[in-house]
Amino acid sequence: MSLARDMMTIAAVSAGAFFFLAGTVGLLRFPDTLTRLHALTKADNLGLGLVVLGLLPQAGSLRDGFKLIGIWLLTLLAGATVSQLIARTAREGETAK
Amino acid sequence: MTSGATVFGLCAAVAVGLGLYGLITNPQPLRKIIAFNVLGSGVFLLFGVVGRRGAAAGIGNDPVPQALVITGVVVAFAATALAIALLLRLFQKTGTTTLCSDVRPSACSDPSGD
Amino acid sequence: MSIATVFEVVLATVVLGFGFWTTAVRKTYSAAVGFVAYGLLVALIWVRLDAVDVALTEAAISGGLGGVLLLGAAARLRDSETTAAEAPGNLTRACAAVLSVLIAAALAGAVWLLPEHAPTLAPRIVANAWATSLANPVTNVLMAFRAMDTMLEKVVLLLAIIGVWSLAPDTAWGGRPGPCHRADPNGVLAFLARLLPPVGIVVGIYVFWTGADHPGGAFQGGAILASMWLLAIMAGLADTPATSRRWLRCILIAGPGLFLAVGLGGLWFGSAFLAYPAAYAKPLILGIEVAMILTIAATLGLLLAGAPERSVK
Amino acid sequence: MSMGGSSGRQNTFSGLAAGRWKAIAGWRAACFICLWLVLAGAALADIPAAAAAVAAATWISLRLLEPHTSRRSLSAIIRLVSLFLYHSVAAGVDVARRALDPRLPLRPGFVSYSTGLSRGTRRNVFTTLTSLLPGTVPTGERNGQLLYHCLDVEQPVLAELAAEEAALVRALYND
Repeated sequence: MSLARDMMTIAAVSAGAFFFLAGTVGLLRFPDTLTRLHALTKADNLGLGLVVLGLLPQAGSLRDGFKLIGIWLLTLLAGATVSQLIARTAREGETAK
Repeated sequence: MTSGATVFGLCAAVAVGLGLYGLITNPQPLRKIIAFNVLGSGVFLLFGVVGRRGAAAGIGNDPVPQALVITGVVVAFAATALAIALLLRLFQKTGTTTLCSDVRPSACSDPSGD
Repeated sequence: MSIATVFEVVLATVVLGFGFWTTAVRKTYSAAVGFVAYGLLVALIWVRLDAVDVALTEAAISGGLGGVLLLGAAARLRDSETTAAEAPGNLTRACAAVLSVLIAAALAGAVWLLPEHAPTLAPRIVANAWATSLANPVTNVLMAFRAMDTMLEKVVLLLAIIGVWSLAPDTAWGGRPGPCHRADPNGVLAFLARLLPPVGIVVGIYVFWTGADHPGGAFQGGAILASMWLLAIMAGLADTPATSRRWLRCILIAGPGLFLAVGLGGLWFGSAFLAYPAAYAKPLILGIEVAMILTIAATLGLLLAGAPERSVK
Repeated sequence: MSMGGSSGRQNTFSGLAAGRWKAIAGWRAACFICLWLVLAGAALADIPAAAAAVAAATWISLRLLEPHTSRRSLSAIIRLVSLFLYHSVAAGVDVARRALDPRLPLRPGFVSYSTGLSRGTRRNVFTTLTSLLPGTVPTGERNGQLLYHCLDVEQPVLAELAAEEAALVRALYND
């Protein structure tokens, strides 16, 4: 039972790390602010979600599990709103040029 | 675990050096404030490293330096806020943030009117 | 080398990388951004040093609020960055570099030569924890064993806010601090500022309340509450109160005032200044902390808002 | 988390029956109690702090986000959540594929989308949800239309946005 849980943790956290890596590669390779924003928000949200999913089986109690999910939701909200703010500023800067 | 304390202790020592160098060589006052904060965080970390060596009685880090650092962080923030308020007022009053006394005394264009 | 040591070396290297970037980068705004990242990673070092209370303070106050302060100042001072002529000469730079390297080397040597076990006050704090019936040793030190430091630190916060306010131009004396934030009431920032503060209030009060037994406390909780207030202010949903308001001034002196009153009470009824009677230690400390969190939240928020810039009308 | 419309404070307050208003306040307070229980656990000694936290949070939430009336449907909310989860996975995979592809297959551009949602909270909920759709980032409004930046303008972005809006309306804003 504990082996299955550990396997799930390893798989999900590794997948999460992969998406973080892919997001960072996108951040470095994509050509401008707006496309880089795609890389960061999309890949990192999924990466963090997978890390949280992988840590859930290791949570000591139901409460700890909810705390982890809460962290993911708050990061999601922050990431989604901040990316819109940056996107608007970047677009206005582009049209001003 | 002690090795970790040593690693972070060396890190803190370098942070103090970096902060000191920035404090002396950066001409911008705001950069000096930032450098001073880097220096301060290095000093706080040194406290933490010494406290880590004082782990005893089931506590991982001596609570007295911890409490001192917490007060110190808040005081450092208050000092930074005061310094930045002074800087912004200087900018508002003279239109420049230079600390040199021999720079052109620009015609005091005070937007606030006093 | 164990995997933990590898992690620690990597963490220390990244922190120093950000420290270096913060010192060397040309634009002040980039330096402020670098300092925020630096502060948040230093909080991770504090976690590794088993000082979670300090980690929370470092992340919330130094990295978070301090970062906002520096970013705001850097944005407002952007136009003044043209005066590059006063950069120090090469000789000064070389001397500064030698001095910094020497001091860093001396500190590093001191760290290297530290004894394996330093003298510690931890056992005495554990032995005396019964006197306050609080389980968090750091809160015990802050609120009881070294309560004098904490009280004086509240006075420092008060002095800082008086100093900032006294920088107001004559026309704005007693007015509202900081510039007026006009954001679109239907915009995304306003949307975040409508959703997040209630959640932040629950989290802030939890962090404060749990500080009696677990890492947390009035400083960390107060910083969270202050940031929620600032979010509402920046989104244009609230405005900074005029500094001449009586209720505001009452909140600002509530923390140090109650602390001082309890301390003098200790002198009057008990044996010494700030000596809590054992039977009432916990309620007294909690009372002081409630006043303190209000004071801290208001003071941190107002320190960030800056000097009064708009007259009362 | 309940989200309300923000169409004119006075109208909303007077237009809402007192009982309905109390029900919304109670519903939000219940949410904050759950949050407290997740954070602190259930302990009798915590009641004063929990009561203060929940009361303050509910009061602030009612001040910042006015209550509104519209029917919600639980099954539609569950469908919206599963659609959202599916989209976040698809978006992450899509971006990872493009970032790691040596040819860097990008055709970035802007797309305007006209929405039927009123300005304010509803539209913000929609843009926040759609910022996690594959290949789109909302960049504000122009002439009353939402302006999206897309990684690949040849994908059926408008159809996906319309499907998302329909799911959102069914779940939360079915007046």
